[in-house]
Amino acid sequence: MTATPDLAVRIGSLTLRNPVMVASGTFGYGPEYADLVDLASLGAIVVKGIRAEPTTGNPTPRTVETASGLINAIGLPGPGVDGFVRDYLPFLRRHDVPVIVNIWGRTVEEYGDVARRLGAVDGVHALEINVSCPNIKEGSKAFGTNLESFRRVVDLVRASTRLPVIPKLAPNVADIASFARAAEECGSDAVSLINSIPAMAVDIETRRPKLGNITGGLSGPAIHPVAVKLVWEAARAVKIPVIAMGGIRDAADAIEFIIVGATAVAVGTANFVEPGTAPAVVEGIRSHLVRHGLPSVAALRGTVVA
Amino acid sequence: MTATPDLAVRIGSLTLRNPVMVASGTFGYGPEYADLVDLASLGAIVVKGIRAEPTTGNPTPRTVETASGLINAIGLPGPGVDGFVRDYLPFLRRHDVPVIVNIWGRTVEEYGDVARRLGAVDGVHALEINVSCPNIKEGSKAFGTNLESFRRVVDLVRASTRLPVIPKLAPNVADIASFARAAEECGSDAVSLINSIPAMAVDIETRRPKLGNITGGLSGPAIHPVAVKLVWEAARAVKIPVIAMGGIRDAADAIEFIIVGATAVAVGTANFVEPGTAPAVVEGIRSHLVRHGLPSVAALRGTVVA
Amino acid sequence: MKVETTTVLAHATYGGDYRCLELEAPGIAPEVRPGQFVHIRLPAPADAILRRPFSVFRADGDRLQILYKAVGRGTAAMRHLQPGDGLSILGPLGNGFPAAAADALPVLVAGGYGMAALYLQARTLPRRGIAFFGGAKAGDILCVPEFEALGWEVRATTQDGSRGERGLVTDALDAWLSGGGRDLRPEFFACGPNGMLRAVGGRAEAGGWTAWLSMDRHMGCGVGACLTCVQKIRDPDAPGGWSWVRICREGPVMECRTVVWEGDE
Amino acid sequence: MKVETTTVLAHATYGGDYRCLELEAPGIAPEVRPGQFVHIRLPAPADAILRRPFSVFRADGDRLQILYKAVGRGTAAMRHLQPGDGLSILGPLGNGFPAAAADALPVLVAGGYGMAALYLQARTLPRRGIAFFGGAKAGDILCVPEFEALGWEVRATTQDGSRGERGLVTDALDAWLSGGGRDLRPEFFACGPNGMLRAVGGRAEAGGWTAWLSMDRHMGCGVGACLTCVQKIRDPDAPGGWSWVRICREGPVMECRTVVWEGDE
Ligand SMILES: Cc1cc2nc3c(=O)[nH]c(=O)nc-3n(C[C@H](O)[C@H](O)[C@H](O)COP(=O)(O)OP(=O)(O)OC[C@H]3O[C@@H](n4cnc5c(N)ncnc54)[C@H](O)[C@@H]3O)c2cc1C
Ligand SMILES: Cc1cc2nc3c(=O)[nH]c(=O)nc-3n(C[C@H](O)[C@H](O)[C@H](O)COP(=O)(O)OP(=O)(O)OC[C@H]3O[C@@H](n4cnc5c(N)ncnc54)[C@H](O)[C@@H]3O)c2cc1C
Ligand SMILES: Cc1cc2nc3c(=O)[nH]c(=O)nc-3n(C[C@H](O)[C@H](O)[C@H](O)COP(=O)(O)O)c2cc1C
Ligand SMILES: Cc1cc2nc3c(=O)[nH]c(=O)nc-3n(C[C@H](O)[C@H](O)[C@H](O)COP(=O)(O)O)c2cc1C
Ligand code: FES
Ligand code: FES
Repeated sequence: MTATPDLAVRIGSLTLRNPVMVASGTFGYGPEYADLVDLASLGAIVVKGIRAEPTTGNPTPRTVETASGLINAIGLPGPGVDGFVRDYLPFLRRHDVPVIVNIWGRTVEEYGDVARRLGAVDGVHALEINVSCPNIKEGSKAFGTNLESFRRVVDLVRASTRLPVIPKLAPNVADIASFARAAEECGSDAVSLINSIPAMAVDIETRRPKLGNITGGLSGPAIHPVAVKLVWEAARAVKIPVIAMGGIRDAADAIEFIIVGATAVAVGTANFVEPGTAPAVVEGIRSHLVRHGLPSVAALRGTVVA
Repeated sequence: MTATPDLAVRIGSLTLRNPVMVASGTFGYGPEYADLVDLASLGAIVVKGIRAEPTTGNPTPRTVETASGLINAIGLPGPGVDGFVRDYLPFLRRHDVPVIVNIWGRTVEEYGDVARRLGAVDGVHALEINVSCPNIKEGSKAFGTNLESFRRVVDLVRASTRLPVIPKLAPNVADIASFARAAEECGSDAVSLINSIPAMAVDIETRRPKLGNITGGLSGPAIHPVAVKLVWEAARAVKIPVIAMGGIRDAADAIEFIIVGATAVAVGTANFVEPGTAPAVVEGIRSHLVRHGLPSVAALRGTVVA
Repeated sequence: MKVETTTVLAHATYGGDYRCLELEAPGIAPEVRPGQFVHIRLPAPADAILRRPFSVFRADGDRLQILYKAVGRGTAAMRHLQPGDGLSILGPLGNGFPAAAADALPVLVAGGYGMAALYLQARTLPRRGIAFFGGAKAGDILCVPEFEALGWEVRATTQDGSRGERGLVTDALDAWLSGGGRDLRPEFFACGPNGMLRAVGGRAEAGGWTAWLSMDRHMGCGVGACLTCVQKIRDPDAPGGWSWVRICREGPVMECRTVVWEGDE
Repeated sequence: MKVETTTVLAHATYGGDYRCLELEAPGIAPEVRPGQFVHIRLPAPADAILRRPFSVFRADGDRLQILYKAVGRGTAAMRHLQPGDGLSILGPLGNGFPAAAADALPVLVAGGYGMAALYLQARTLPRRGIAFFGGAKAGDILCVPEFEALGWEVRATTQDGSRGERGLVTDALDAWLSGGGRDLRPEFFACGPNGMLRAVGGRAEAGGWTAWLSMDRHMGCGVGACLTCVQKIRDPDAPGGWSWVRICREGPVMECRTVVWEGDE
């Protein structure tokens, strides 16, 4: 029995004090939830997707609720690299929390450019490569489901920065293991998954799609079992850490991910429901470890009996 | 305004009196629900997957409930072609309902064999080719996600029978349109989608998977928005009819599928919740058509404003 | 077998952690045979989509009762049902208990909701025998007055000794068997946890008696369509010597000799 | 801004299709400014995962009230809340209404729950002006006694004429404006359907007056993180001349001149 189990985990050169992050796009850039959540209680904050230039994103409506889920088609609006560095990074630097920037581009080259520029500023601790957002119409979509373009993006980002890089995998592929392995071979420090699952909803009276972008990505409890399966497969395929997300509501959901092999987890849609989810998950993991007499979260990792 | 809209739809040479079927594996072979549902009220009954030989299926537990969903890993137990013809077909022949047999095999050749044998008996009206069951460990899994083996199966089945053939597409692919087109090119009469989505759940106390088969397939309301997206894409890619399923609970869910392009729909998991779902969906479609002054279900098909 | 929207007539704590739910079910109640069950559509939570199976405790005229304990989210939500609420049930389901052998002494063995599940059978059996009820604590022993009113002798066992003998229900059973019971040609009717059923079945097989076990398996459809609830039974004709039965349809009551028990049951 | 588990103090029908929900919210109620809202975690149905936004009708000491109408599954389920139940709310959210211009006559224009959303502002404004309330039928006209008690003159309009003038609220407003109102330098505070807000904004822009519109957008997080609730506003510095604001954070109250209305609003 260990009264204070070791919750720290490593992602490449980065050490997180606990394995619970908040997922990109569900926690803004930091200030939005700062009144409600002590940022220093998080393993890391993953900010909303950033590309080279400011971007407006998709038309409204941008989200729609479904059975135990949420479809979003926000479309990655954002301030661009310079805007992020100017408007948000000073705030984040004042908080004791690792900052992982979710990056994307409309071309392979843009990914490299964003990685290079963000690697050069103080206060960014890792880059999550978003090749899997279902809500952008340009090239990015294919990057996540085509192994060749996936490699090109990851290779270039890897070459453009010394920060830990974390490709975020698309769930809508037949063989997630091959993408996880490709990420590892390209020198990634970890992979994260899953992004939301392509989805759609239509108003049957008006016959219009319920999202301005027509299609979007499904997140929330509905997708959790799909995420567990994919995380299990990815974790068995690679040695680098796997960061798991998809429908986490409570510590049990996070522990399930760790048991199938995740090193860290991220809370997404649940932030909208209960802003205090991530710190509660940290506490829940801690007490689970104590109850099971485990010395560390690492001792729980990949212990699934399968 | 038409008081009695035309609900009939055609799948190849087969005419269904209405577009609402019951999905394979969720309605047994007919007798199970016969006390509760007038089989003649169904557009068609799709029976549980049949292969050449009797099969025992997966160990228990075989299903687990998740947020707005159900994961199943039944594993396609069944009586085999001869057992089906002997034990169930006589019952089905006595009812006025088109019978679609869901077929599978462990090898490409077995698919052809099953198709040939079922094509030769009286009372089978179409074959749905199950290349996408996430719960079988043999070759079948790859048939649904690999375009080449998919074509081989569909080609052989097409060559082995004159019955309408309906490949059932796997949802966990990056590009559903390419599978729908391949099905069309191979001479299929329709495609059906989606099969359940690969998924998994683990008991965090015992660290054992909650399914005997470790992984299974997610169905139910949780997956409906994913199915709508895939049906929309498939229907835009091909001219042959698309039979849509995934999370239908009520007529609105079915109408949503028709609006994005489905010719017919199938009720799956909802049968377990409300055995009367399929007839209720038929009535709901009828009254929707009346309310919108549409002469036929065909007039609603593919009318999404997108 | 039908789907019926019933009306809650009464709903009250019953004893221990159990509640009794009484439903007006004119379509289903009159059809219920002992050992059958109904499949209830939960009023909440909405994200729990499957029905839940419950044995019928009593069925009188148009009314039926179930006794249940809140063990998870679905049964927790059931506690909020109030008289007047509508509740969709599917039933009656399953094979139920068979008639008793003419020359045997009926012996009931029950744990948990098994006491409720055996009540109709206890009422129907032509002879009154002895009923062994087991539980962890006094609160788990249910329905004793009801069974005694029917003329049954009830012997309770609890693991903590707070009611009846301390021990397992099979300890009491064993004591009775060796104290002369085995000469009375017992025929067992049992419902309770798998471990208890297996133990009762083992006693019966060893003694050459019959034991009817009402088994509890997780269920999907409840009508035989989904193949969730399957149980291995001996089948000399099948490859491997076993085949599946559907506990919702061919069960829940199985004769102990047919059951193939798996490692951890 | 906090998340607080409040306690339901009272819950009763209010008038028309509306109900009034009174909560003990010592953390949030004292912080509420006029025009702000709270984001409520639904007790049911469990498959509806998002919170739902509601304007604060009244906030007095530790208590706050909201007036709501059941329009969908979430609000339908809210009707089952009972005194003593716990309810998680997040708030207070949004910018709220600004202080009134010193030299203008405050004019309130409301439809639907807008009457509730304007009450705190009506109580706070230093001058009493005139309030135009519109609805489809008499039951949609809420809070008139409350506003009158504060010293406001209320003019009701209903589309079916069952209360006040028959017509749209803007008909009554137009009549008032042309009947001398425009000389009183009106400053508008409005909350209601988008069409109404746009019409009020149009009148204000044409007359050179100010109109504060409390806008209703579907919301995800309620705190500015998810970018669901965005609204186009004029922004000469931005490419295209517009940029987004988050109605949950920079709104819900927008000055009419900043709003870029889209085709079908
Ligand atoms: C034939 C039969 C008769 C039964 N009769 C009674 C009865 O009379 N009184 C009573 O209190 N209980 C009875 N049960 C058990 C009852 O069905 C479960 O307690 C109930 O399903 C638990 O639901 P939950 O949502 O609270 O639990 P959860 O654990 O949240 O349920 C999750 C899933 O597991 C299933 N499940 C969980 N526990 C059981 C269980 N013990 N048996 C079957 N499925 C389970 C649920 O149905 C659901 O699908 C019976 C079970 C069977 C198979
Ligand atoms: C700032 C603000 C203040 C509000 N104040 C009040 C109030 O004081 N009283 C009141 O009765 N209503 C108010 N509303 C509207 C209220 O939020 C909706 O009626 C409610 O969300 C409907 O939920 P539902 O589950 O019943 O509807 P459903 O249609 O089932 O909800 C589905 C989804 O659509 C959203 N939605 C549906 N209608 C609206 C709407 N009109 N506005 C925003 N989201 C909507 C829901 O939040 C949910 O995400 C306010 C809305 C906003 C944005
Ligand atoms: C509103 C919203 C916005 C999101 N934006 C991003 C984003 O900018 N970049 C990204 O990689 N993922 C984004 N995601 C995906 C989440 O980071 C996460 O992968 C997904 O939602 C699954 O986790 P969940 O089910 O816990 O929400 C977004 C999700 C939501 C709901
Ligand atoms: C218990 C169960 C068994 C199934 N068995 C089969 C099967 O034998 N063959 C098949 O093609 N699909 C099978 N399916 C998939 C369904 O036919 C359907 O494609 C899927 O469940 C999605 O529809 P739903 O969400 O309405 O259930 C099964 C689904 C369930 C839940
Ligand atoms: S529960 Fe579906 S077959 Fe028994
Ligand atoms: S509701 Fe999330 S940003 Fe406004």
